[in-house]
Amino acid sequence: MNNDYLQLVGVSKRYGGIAALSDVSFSAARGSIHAILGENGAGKSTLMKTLAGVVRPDAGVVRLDGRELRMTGPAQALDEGIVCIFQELSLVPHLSVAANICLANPPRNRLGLIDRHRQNEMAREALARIGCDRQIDLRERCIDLPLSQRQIVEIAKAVVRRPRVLILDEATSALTAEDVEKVMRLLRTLREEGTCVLFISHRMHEVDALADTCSVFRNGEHVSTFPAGSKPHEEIVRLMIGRPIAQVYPPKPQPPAASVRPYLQVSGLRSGTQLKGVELAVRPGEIVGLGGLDGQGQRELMLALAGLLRDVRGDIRIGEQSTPPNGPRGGKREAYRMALIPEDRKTEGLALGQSVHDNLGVCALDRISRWGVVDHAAERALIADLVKTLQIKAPDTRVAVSTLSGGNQQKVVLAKWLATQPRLLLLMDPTRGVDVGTKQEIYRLFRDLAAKGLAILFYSTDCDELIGLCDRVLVMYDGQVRASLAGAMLTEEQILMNAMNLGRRDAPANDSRVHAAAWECAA
Amino acid sequence: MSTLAPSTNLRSHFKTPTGAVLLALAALLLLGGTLNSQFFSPTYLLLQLQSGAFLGVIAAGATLVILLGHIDLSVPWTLTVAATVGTAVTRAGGGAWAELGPLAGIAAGALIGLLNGVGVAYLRIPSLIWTLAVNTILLGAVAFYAGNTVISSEPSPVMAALGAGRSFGVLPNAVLVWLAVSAFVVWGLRRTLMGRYIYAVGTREVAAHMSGIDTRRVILGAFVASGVCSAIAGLLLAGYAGQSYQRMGDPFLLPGIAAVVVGGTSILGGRGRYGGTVAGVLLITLMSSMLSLMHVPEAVKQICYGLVVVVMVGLYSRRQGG
Amino acid sequence: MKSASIHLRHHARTLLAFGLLAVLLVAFLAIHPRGASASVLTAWFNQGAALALVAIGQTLVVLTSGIDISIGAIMALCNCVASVLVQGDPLQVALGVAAVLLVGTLCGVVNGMIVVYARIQPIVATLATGTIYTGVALLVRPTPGGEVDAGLSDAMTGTLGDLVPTSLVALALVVLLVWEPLRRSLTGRTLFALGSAEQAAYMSGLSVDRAKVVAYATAGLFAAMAGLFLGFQTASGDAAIGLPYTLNSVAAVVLGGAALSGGVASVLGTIAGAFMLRTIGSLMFFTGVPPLAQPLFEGLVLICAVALGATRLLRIRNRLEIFR
Amino acid sequence: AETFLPACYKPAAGVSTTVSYPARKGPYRVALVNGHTGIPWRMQMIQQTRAWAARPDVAKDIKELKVVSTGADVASQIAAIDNFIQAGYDAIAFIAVNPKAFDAVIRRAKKAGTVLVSFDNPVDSPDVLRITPEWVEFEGDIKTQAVVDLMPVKKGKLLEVRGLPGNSTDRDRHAGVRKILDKYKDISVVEVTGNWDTGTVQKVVADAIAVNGKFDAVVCQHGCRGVTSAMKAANHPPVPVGGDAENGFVKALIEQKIPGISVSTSPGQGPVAMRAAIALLQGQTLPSLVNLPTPNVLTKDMKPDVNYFPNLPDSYETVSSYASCGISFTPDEINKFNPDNN
Ligand SMILES: Nc1ncnc2c1ncn2[C@@H]1O[C@H](COP(=O)(O)OP(=O)(O)OP(=O)(O)O)[C@@H](O)[C@H]1O
Ligand SMILES: Nc1ncnc2c1ncn2[C@@H]1O[C@H](COP(=O)(O)OP(=O)(O)OP(=O)(O)O)[C@@H](O)[C@H]1O
Ligand SMILES: O[C@@H]1[C@@H](O)[C@H](O)OC[C@H]1O
Ligand SMILES: [Mg+2]
Ligand SMILES: [Mg+2]
Repeated sequence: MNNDYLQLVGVSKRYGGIAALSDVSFSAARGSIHAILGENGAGKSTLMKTLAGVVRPDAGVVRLDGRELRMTGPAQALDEGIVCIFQELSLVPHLSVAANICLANPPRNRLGLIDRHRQNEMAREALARIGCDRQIDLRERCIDLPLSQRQIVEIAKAVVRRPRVLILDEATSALTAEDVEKVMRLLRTLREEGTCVLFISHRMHEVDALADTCSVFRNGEHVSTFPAGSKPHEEIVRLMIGRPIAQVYPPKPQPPAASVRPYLQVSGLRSGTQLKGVELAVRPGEIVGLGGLDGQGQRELMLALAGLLRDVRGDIRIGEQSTPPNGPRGGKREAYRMALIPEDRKTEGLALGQSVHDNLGVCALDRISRWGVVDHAAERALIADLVKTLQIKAPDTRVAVSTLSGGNQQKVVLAKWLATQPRLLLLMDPTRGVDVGTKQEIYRLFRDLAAKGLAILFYSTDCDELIGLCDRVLVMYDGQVRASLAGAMLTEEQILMNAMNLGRRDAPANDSRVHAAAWECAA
Repeated sequence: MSTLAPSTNLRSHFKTPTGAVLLALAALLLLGGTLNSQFFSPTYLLLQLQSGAFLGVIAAGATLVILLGHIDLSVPWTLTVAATVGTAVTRAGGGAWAELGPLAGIAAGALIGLLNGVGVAYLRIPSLIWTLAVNTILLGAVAFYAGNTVISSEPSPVMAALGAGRSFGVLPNAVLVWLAVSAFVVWGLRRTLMGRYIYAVGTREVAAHMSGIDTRRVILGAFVASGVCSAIAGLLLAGYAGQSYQRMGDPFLLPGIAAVVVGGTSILGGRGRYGGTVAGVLLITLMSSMLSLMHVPEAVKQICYGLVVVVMVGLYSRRQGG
Repeated sequence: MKSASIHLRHHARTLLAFGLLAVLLVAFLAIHPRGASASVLTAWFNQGAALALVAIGQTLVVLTSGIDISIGAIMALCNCVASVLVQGDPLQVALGVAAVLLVGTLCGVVNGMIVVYARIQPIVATLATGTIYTGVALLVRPTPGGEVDAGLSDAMTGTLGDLVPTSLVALALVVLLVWEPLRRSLTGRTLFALGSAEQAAYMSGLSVDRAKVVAYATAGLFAAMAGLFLGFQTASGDAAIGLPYTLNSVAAVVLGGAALSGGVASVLGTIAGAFMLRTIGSLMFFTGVPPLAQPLFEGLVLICAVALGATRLLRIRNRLEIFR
Repeated sequence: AETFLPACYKPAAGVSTTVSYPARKGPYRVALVNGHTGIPWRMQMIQQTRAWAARPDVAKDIKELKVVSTGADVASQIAAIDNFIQAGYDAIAFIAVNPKAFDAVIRRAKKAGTVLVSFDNPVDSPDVLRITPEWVEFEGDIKTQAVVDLMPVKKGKLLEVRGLPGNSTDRDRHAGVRKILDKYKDISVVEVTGNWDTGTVQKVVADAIAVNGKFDAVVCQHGCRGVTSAMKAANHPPVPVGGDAENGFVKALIEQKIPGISVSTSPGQGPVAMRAAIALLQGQTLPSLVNLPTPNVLTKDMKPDVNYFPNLPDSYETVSSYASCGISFTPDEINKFNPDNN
């Protein structure tokens, strides 16, 4: 086995004052799965983008199979067989699935025109390799697919290029549990075939399940490389964030008494085909998790509570109000005091082109204004306070928020809403793509907020954090809350059983599904 | 080191769009002045300010709309409608009520802005096409109305005083109006919620909506402001020309947009400063005046005009692209 | 069954455009004293052909999420060049036609280069180049005039076998020979891809920059054809015809169902849109709309057609989709 | 040959060809195809044509009068004419948006036997009746010459305010100005472009005054109210000004005591053209190119409610008649279709 199949020597990249990569040397072998670890902003994506020809390094060389590569853009990297699945999806929304899979190298006929028929065959084959050819229609446009299927298409698009080096930059973050399993099988097959797989994930259990080798990055530097499983998690975390983490999850206090009037109470909530009579209640001081397999109505529920869906029936009581607010703006009103942290921070959470300052202020600006005139001094004070409380790492609040690392961007989204002093927080997967260290800070923050009397409804795709953080977890299945688990009942098994709507004593109907979901929870 | 500081400071200043336009403006003046010393005369320069004022007021409204990433192509006939309504009501009111005229004109502008805003913000029709359609309707409405009714085209005393008069015998009142509008826009963009929201919505509307901003109202507001600006310009122009007349707005559409983008505001929205717009207005006004006085053929004038826009905007975008 | 429904969904806007056009055309023919005849249809077709060509060009650019404000000016310039060069013996005429098409394409290439390499927003870049092209057109032809080969003109604006308007056949041929191959090539796919998601197209290894230049160049080519056709119709050149064509081309593209945000556009829809606009104007020929109210009537019909785009809002369930 | 109403329809200098068609029985279906919209002159022309056609002695010959404005697009105008030809109209009068563009449609009209009358901005084709002011004479022999005659001494600086660049009318009118001024070597000329638009004219004239100081005379094509306004604003002494016949300009000549001349194309051209069309249908003969008389009046001869109208809007065209053509209107008649006429 060639250990130096892919080799980077002395690679550096600066963005203004920030060294995203400094003098990084690193190599990976053929036929192996190599995990890249590091906290947010460690430079992982920058490294991968360098390999993919998207970022041009200030210094250093990249070698593949001993040959030095000169790359002027992604096209060259792809020609070399380096295929990257980026953190931001790179599908074309208005093209068909087939066209997306064969996007840049479609089969062509004698006239040089795209051969639709062969293109469809190729695409079908690629999906078949993942095992998803039956659930995705090749003619459907990607914009009409759910997020999880889009990610499958993205992976198929990489597979079809027969990569020599395959890079996955948090490419599994939006997959359903069963699809994650399929993708892992695929990656193992590719490894057998000699592909060099580089794999970035903030989920340690995925790393444990897949990686042969791990490399840790910190502050743009390559810290260490070691065989997977050779170091305990605590050690890896210490390498990543430079300090040990004693405990990821804060301790859970006594839950509020049942007599406390819920701040959010929902009954018989229905909407379209996705919500079929949801019942739930969240009390002040309580963190309630929302779990289940992907696509069981969790997202719709959150959107319905925020007043973003149109045809909603049933009772929703928030504070003293008996109807949901009319969108996020209504939610800010005194009568509701609620905040929705959206799932997609790059498009919905942040105005990426604006500064950190402008993003942080935007939600609470009306609170520090009189007659529509903003109090600048109050605004500055507020923002300084937010940066401090949430420990947002930015060189300056005037820089564009797009230049912050993912975790810090997520903190900005949280901070801008906390500035409105909400009493109900609706969180949609707020830790996706956030590193352990930051996660820990964020969990603490949620706990502190709850202690101050906030009611928190927390939707997550990560079973582990539901158990670790929440007082109670509601499991959804087919548009309904099927179970409310707390205390001793709050275990992976229980979540799983309910997520698949299996009675406690029933035998699992489908082995592989249980297996897949079980794996997702096994941290 | 300390002696270097001011010059680097100065240089960095000229790297901003506003600075670059001012530089171009100075160069233009110098060039023109060497060809004909009269270009330096205060009378001439004040006249440029005077005619720049009409374009300036229009460009102020256009800046707000462009900062949102939208565009208002109804400017020409909004301006004409406002002037027509203004003069017609002046006559109908008569005497003491004559000044209802300009008020009615501004109300008409606001109403048209409202129509634009409703189409763009609430019906979600692309502004380029909606405001174009509105412009066509306004043309039709004015032609129909003016062709069927004997109406006065005489401006009210206030319109005449603001459009054509001068304060202290020198400073054109139109320039004062432009200054007032500018002050209001600068203050609005910097200090008010509306201004801050305009930048947020212009950067990314969904994100703004998810942050609890009523983005539709912001868009509506900007279009109303743009309509009012066009109306003010129309009323001033009617005062200046001593009459309202059809097609009086046509010469302002493209220069209005050009002034904003030459001033460094991104046509995609979210980025730009009002100071740049003011500089852009001055540059464009002065350039077209000088070219026509030097009797450059229309063809060459057009070519110069296009080149200036390409070069100026190209300069900024290269810099931003890094 | 499902395949048919997917097709229907993907082509819904184009179908809607043709539906509207059909309604307008039927109304027009119904009030026309002569009703439907080859010569009425030829006049109708000739009236819309130039706009349809310009609008096809505009479609290509809109597809890339750009816009070409100079397209009318290119058309005017080409019209002027045609009035100088498209005359004489058949060879000279052929060379003249080639030169006109080349001029248009070159203007388009310049636009593309400025957009790609100077990184100026398309609307601004073409606003500027548009005034430049108008200036050049005025240099070529300071006042309207010149001539265009009469034989070719008559052939192109006439009827084939007393049955089909030549312009219809020509338009169909152009779409088939220029647009279809382009659409089915990798460059064509890149156009769709980059308009829909430029970053993704670039990251996937598509030559985004080249495709953009091709889009503007092809737009210039279509504008040239439009200028040429107008030359056939008027046997002369005129530098001042540009602006209304530019604005109407954008309107036609939108009426044809394209999204100005890019990635979604259909050339057939655009053609329907162009003829819709023309028919709106023609509708007044024989109706009782009082002459002074005609422009108002035209504006009202246009704004209603445009407002039809808002019906999409009624189908939206998730409020965030209105921002798409 | 004997031509129809020769006092009105005078052949242009050097034109001896005539136009005639076989007579056909009335009443006729006639159409008026206008180009540009949103210009008062054109609006008034349409109103006058309709007012004239409604007169009982005229109405008996007209079965139907259709009026269409197509805007600036030449393809639309050609299609409009084609449509009226198709629909079997007897005669079509039109103002061309471009003088060179109509050869093909003229041939089609000929084939179909439709009578075409081109007026105001006429086409360049000898095959149709063309009725137009003689622009060189209009701008030169009449307007410029009058201005020069009004100058106390025939020297100094004259400001020429031109029209829309690229328009053939602008070219012809400029030629008229040159023709006269070439005879006066001591008069230097400053040219500016006013686009026939009052606001633009005012701006460029103001700029020209600021840069050049005082002028000794001004010749302006159209939008000339801008000249008087700019002179007033700059406290320019009242020097001779030649301009158009819009009410606002004429009033300003009086109010500002400017010696000058108002020269008009009169929207009465609409009825004049329509009358010629009907004469042709009745089998009459007309010269192929008719130059209309050019109404004009010097400031010293102007009278209220004849040459200018204190109570009408500035955009009103003061000259609406062609006396020698038997066509005259009062403002009230022009606007009689209007309910809210005051
Ligand atoms: N385009 C850019 N402009 C400026 N700074 C940037 C840019 N891209 C990345 N950075 C900075 O470079 C550093 C490394 O970023 P990178 O995206 O590689 O981190 P990462 O390890 O992928 O983090 P995450 O886990 O959050 O995805 C960060 O500090 C980031 O702020
Ligand atoms: N059979 C197919 N398989 C995959 N994608 C398709 C298929 N047909 C159409 N598409 C996709 O659907 C979208 C619309 O294609 P469209 O129907 O316009 O193509 P077309 O050439 O008209 O098809 P056809 O050959 O069926 O007439 C495009 O994104 C195209 O890639
Ligand atoms: O003849 C001209 C007419 O065509 C135009 O519309 O208005 C002014 C007149 O001089
Ligand atoms: Mg990353
Ligand atoms: Mg098809």
